[in-house]
Amino acid sequence: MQYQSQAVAKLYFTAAIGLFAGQILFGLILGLQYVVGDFLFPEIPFNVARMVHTNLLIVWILFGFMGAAYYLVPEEAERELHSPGLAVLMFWVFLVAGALTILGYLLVPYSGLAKMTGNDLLPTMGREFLEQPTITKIGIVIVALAFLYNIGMTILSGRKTVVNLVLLIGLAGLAVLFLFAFYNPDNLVEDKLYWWWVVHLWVEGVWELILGSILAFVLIKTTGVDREVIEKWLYVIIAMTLITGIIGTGHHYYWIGTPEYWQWWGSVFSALEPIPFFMMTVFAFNMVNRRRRNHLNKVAVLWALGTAVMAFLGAGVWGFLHTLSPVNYYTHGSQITAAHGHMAFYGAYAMIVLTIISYAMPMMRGRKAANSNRSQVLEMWSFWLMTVSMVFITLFLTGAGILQVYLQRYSDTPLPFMVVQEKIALFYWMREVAGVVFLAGLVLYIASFFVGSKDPEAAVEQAASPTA
Amino acid sequence: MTRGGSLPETSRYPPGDLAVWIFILAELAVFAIFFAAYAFTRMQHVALFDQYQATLDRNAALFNTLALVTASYFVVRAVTAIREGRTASARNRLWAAVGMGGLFLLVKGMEYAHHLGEGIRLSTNAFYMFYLSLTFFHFMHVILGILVLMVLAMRTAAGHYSAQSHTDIESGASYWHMVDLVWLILFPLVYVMH
Amino acid sequence: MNTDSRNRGRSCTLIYIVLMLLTLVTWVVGRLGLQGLPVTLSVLALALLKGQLIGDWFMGLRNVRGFWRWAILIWLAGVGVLVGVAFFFSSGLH
Amino acid sequence: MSEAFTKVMARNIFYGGSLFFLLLFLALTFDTEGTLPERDNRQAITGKVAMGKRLWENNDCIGCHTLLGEGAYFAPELGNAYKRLGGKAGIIGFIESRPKDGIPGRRSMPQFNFTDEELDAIAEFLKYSSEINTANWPPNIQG
Repeated sequence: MQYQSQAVAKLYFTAAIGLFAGQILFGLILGLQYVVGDFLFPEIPFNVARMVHTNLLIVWILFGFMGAAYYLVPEEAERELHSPGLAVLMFWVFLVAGALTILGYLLVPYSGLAKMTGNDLLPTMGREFLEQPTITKIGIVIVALAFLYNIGMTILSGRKTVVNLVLLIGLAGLAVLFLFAFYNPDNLVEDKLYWWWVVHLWVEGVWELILGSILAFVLIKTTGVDREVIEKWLYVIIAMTLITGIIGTGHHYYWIGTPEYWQWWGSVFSALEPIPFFMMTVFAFNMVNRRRRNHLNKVAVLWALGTAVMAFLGAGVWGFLHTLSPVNYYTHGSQITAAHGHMAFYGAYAMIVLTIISYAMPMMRGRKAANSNRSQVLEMWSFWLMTVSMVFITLFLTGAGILQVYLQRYSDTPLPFMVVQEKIALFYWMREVAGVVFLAGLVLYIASFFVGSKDPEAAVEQAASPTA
Repeated sequence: MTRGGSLPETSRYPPGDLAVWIFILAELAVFAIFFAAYAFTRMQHVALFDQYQATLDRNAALFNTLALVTASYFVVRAVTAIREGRTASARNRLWAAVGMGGLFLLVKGMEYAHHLGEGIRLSTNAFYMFYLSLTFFHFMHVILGILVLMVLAMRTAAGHYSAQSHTDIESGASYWHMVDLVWLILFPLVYVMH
Repeated sequence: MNTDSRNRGRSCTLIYIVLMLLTLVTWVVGRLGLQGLPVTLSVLALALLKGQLIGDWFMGLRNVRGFWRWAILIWLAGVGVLVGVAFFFSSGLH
Repeated sequence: MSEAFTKVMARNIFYGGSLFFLLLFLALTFDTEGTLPERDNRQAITGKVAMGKRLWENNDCIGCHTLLGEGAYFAPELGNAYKRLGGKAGIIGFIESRPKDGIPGRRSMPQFNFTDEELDAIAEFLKYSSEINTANWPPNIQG
């Protein structure tokens, strides 16, 4: 750690991991509710548990992004953070607001929460992923502005690297697009049209810029490859991302009342959306193969490569599977969508946050570069457990989705939704088992922060390093 | 014609910056998919496509094709000029290309005005959806290409390029030729073939 | 050096004239209202040929080796096959 | 390969390309807005429908159901519920009759204790939704 103010990232990362654990617990509850329908009913109905699951995901990823920014921006800009105090303050504001919101979901019926927070003044609640009370949304905007100010001032008055600029563009885009969360017309079609400006243009647009810049930073640090090379790859990748991803929004405009030409525009451009992810995979492996040094933090490199591969599989391949409009006609809003959502979010965004945590946390906890061997080995186990179980979750959901699509949508004698759900329950059970394995991986992951923390730092094997 | 040593050696990479070429490939991929989509959708609506294709102004399209090819020719000549270090000539030819591109926009714009005046939109029917999508997507490429050529012309005039250093011009030229190339397929496909 | 680039310039002028003439041919076909699969496929072939002239001479791929030498040609072939097949199979469907 | 392209050009393509496609997206959105009145059934949006949409939102219905295919995949699609359940009466009857403590072992919709006016508003909202032109989606009545 070269600058003291980078240490604020530790708060953010710790909170991110804690919320991640919460997200997984609620994921398991949801998975069980899929097969044991009355589980926790009526105390925690499915919609409440799902809100908690998805909102925790978004919040912990945002914590991760902010932590990543606070860690890497000073190092790239070669100066201390503009205001570490503001960063700490905003951390607590965000955490408390987030916690209150989650508690609100769990303790008050949703309609009561809507009434309590005055949703009728400016109705924004009750739309998927944007369930937060309007007041929370305003809080998010304030935190985002303060964060952007802090990061922006640091970047603009320091060394301007491509990593920093791309990160800043991504974060600014994130904040600006979130403003569409406040637009909620009575017209359902327009509501949906602009809802996607938040959701799609986040995850298939500006978030990929953030992902790219964090990945580039970690690769610069761990491989020692010339910054110039990595930066130009970064530009090419994010150019392809926006070139394909912006019009790619059209793949959400097939069946929601929007004109039918979107079936063409959306299919053509979203069919190309895997390209930037593929380039990212090639890029990550290429850079690691050309590495100039063997970084002691092996597990961070593993996370970085894992991110590239899983993002390509989850977002690229599983996205492509159902993005063409003739296919999507049958798969839209089925378990196929759920399968894609799980692997894409884990592969692209959960993993990039875990990558930067894995890289940065040892140094913030007093190591020179990396954790002890024992800790790293444990973290690698957690990597494989979580990643492989996520692959299985995705495969099981895909299986469920294919059957669902056939029985409910494609066959000559389509069956009702609930009948089909019972027929595919086996897949949901297997998904739940894979989810438990994922939780085990997460437990190991958290344990890796405590195991071997007294052991000496990992050293270069076989190389001519003096033994301590 | 002797193949003297002065002929340019073959090189591994096309003229200009490779990043532009990667971009060109991506763009060509999009156009290829759109062309194929047009052709295969037409299979299902042959009569409809033929009927509405007849409403297009083929003379305007001819004029536009000639304008774009001529612009491309000026661009080629501009690259030749800058390779020989003839800056003023390169600049003039780039402006000439911009002018031809401008003519294209003007004529195409008049065609659009005509269609819009008749109340034709993307959602009117399958043929107009493809006609407007394809040509407008290309139209925007022409605008971008013109902007690129204008910047290049101004920078040439300001003395940024020389016989030794002119990769930007080659990059911009390659992009412009791509725009031309796409139109050379688009013109017969949408205006003539039935 | 100078004579050479002048040669190149002359070649490109020739290519330019050919492109203009081929464009006129396409237009005349449309003008005369010629129909039928052979006509349609010939028009397509002319377009592909023009594309190849652009790639080779204007874009300068003639002097490139390896993948990029063939990039445009491959693209044209792909477009030609897809469009050609579609028009081939729709020729009887009036 | 990486030696043959420059960072400046990659950057220019990023900025230029992004701006280009953003403008194209805005142009398409503009056309979409112009076309929506023919498709989105806006003439049917009464005060009642708006009230129904608010109720739909304030009870987080999207947390279990899909509406035009978007939402959660725990409970049936509701974009065509008006047709599937046989009109407003079917919708109202279904919502009203949910047992307070659920159905043992099975998924169940909560009992929301809506007033008659609220039930009518929700049904009106779902009727309006079912008349949006969705390009023939869903493929059949089962949603």
